[in-house]
Amino acid sequence: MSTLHLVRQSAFATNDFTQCLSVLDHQDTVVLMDDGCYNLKHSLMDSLLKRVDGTININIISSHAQARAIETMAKVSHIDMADVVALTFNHNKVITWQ
Amino acid sequence: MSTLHLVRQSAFATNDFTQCLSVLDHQDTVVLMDDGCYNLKHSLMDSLLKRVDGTININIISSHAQARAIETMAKVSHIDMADVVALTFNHNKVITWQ
Amino acid sequence: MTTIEQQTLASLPKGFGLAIINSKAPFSSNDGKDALDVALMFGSFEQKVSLFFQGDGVYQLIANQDGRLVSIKDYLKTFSAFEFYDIEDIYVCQQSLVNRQLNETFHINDVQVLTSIEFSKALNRHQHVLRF
Amino acid sequence: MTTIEQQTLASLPKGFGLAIINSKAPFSSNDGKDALDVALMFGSFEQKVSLFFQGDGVYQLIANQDGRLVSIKDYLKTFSAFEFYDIEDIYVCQQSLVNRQLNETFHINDVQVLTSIEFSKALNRHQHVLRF
Amino acid sequence: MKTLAVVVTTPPYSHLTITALTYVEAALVAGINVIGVFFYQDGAMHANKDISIASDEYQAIAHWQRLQQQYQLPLHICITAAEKRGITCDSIDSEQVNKAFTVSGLGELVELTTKASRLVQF
Amino acid sequence: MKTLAVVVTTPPYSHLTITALTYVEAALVAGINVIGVFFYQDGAMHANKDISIASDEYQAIAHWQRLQQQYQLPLHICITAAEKRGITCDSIDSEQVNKAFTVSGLGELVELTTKASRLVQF
Repeated sequence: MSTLHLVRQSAFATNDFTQCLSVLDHQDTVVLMDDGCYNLKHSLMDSLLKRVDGTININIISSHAQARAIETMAKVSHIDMADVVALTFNHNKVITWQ
Repeated sequence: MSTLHLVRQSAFATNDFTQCLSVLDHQDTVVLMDDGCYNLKHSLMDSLLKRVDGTININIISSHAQARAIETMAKVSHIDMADVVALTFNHNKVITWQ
Repeated sequence: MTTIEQQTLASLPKGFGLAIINSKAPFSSNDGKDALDVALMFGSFEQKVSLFFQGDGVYQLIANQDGRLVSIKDYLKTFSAFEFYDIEDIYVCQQSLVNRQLNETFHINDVQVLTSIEFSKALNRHQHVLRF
Repeated sequence: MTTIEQQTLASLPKGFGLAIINSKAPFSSNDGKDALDVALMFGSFEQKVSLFFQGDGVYQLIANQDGRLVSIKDYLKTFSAFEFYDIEDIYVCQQSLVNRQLNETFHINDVQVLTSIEFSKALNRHQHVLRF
Repeated sequence: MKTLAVVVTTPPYSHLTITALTYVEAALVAGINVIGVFFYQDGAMHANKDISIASDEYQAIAHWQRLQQQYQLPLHICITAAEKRGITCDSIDSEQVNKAFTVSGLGELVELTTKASRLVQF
Repeated sequence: MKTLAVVVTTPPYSHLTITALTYVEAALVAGINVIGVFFYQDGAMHANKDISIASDEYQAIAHWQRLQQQYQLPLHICITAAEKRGITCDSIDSEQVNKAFTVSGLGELVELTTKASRLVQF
């Protein structure tokens, strides 16, 4: 039972991302979108990247990151909305953290 | 130039209270109202109570705390809305953290 | 229960039903009430629905609250109708309680306090998730 | 400047004008735009208004953003009109920048980066405060 | 003279609005000169005559109307915020605007702020 | 068959709604059977015919109408959420409801959820 997590809020402003991380399972996938893109620079992201040992897939929506002038990061894949649709059906369910 | 700070959000959910504390001056007064009442149990409150050396006045609206089943705390005064009105004019200005 | 009914239940996919995550405190937003309305509607259609309380959402379960003190119609009282609607799975995140220095005294019965891993596993047993 | 004008300015109370604290990121809520509309209206009435950026509000100042990539009309471009409206005092909280790993490259000039104490003192110089 | 201006940004169905109302009423009872309440952002929804809140819930709009009548309290809504939220404000067909509210612009907020000794936001 | 139901809780003037629209359109383009979009909470404001957003801003409502027409995409608004927000929904005088939207109740959300292989909330 894999889950796709859509993260839409800044972890610098609210604790929704913390809640997301607390239920994150291996095989799950995270998509940073809207203000969730800011989380790339949050310390929670460092611990997430360390923790995952490669099983959790982390993505960011290119246009959302670029609009916010957020630099890319090697371990995070840049995707578009068509990819999010594909991910929706590659996983068993979707949770939106907003 | 003293300021009355109206704190309306839970520090467990958002970082507004942190922002409030970062501009808090001695002579200022804090009123916990609405979900701000939950902050009584937040670790930020401990450091605030330690830091103030008695100059910063901390209050909570009784009915707002009681509705939420929040226990009282000796160092925090219980007030009502008429007191908030009085505080409004005892200070030079008001900042609402919501 | 007849054999046919048992088969019907057994034939349902393993991950089924709706999980609703409550993440907001009860008295400042309408999210708790809006989530409750969804839950009761699923219940009245005899669809499986489970309630999860996490983050500030755990404040919705705490005993001895009274919205009337702040002129709010207390929708929390309706939680006692869960049994009537066959809403049986009510989970609360232990870590969220601990962070907020809350003890496990709730205003409804049969709330299951779960560790983060158990909470995550319980969520995973559902087909769909909504979060308010 | 004539002597009379100088006297008028001098006779204004020390703590005067409006401080607007911007606390939200630019592209997910309308708060930034709503705060901007208030600021420009104060400017057009020749009332003193200063802008403060704190928390996620500091993202409103960062260079090289482009709302059009997400179909948002970029209200940030209007920040360049501040000079025209005599909005001269633009303060940003240094700690908020540091927390977010942002450098001090802004899309407008004359932004003053302040420590928390300086930020607090600058706020204190105003009569009224609104926060968005 | 203690003068107060209040800004309300929450909609009538938000519980946060109850706090704003309680505060304004407490100020009026204390004899404070509340020179006006300015409804901005989602606060503008207060002026929508068609809003129907369940009768057993708090009736924020009715309470604002009561304060307006009892204390001649000026209630201003921001026209831009209102139109964005589906309240038609043009003078001919303003049937949708609750008569207790005055349709204003942000200029009114400037005036209130300038005149008030205190400005409080909710 | 890949079936998708979508819940939208943000109002038409929120930029977050643009993301929801982009997602739904991407799903339709990919040939997913989007069985319905359910507008709940502030999302219900989409059906208010009187909403007027500045012409140079994103016209979320027009885009939903376009998707509805182009793909016969069912758009449901929750009646309780709508009435709370000033949209008169009774059948006789429903002039205020944008015709692209169907006035529904939460029962519709139950049906969409039960039928859909995926439920996504925005």
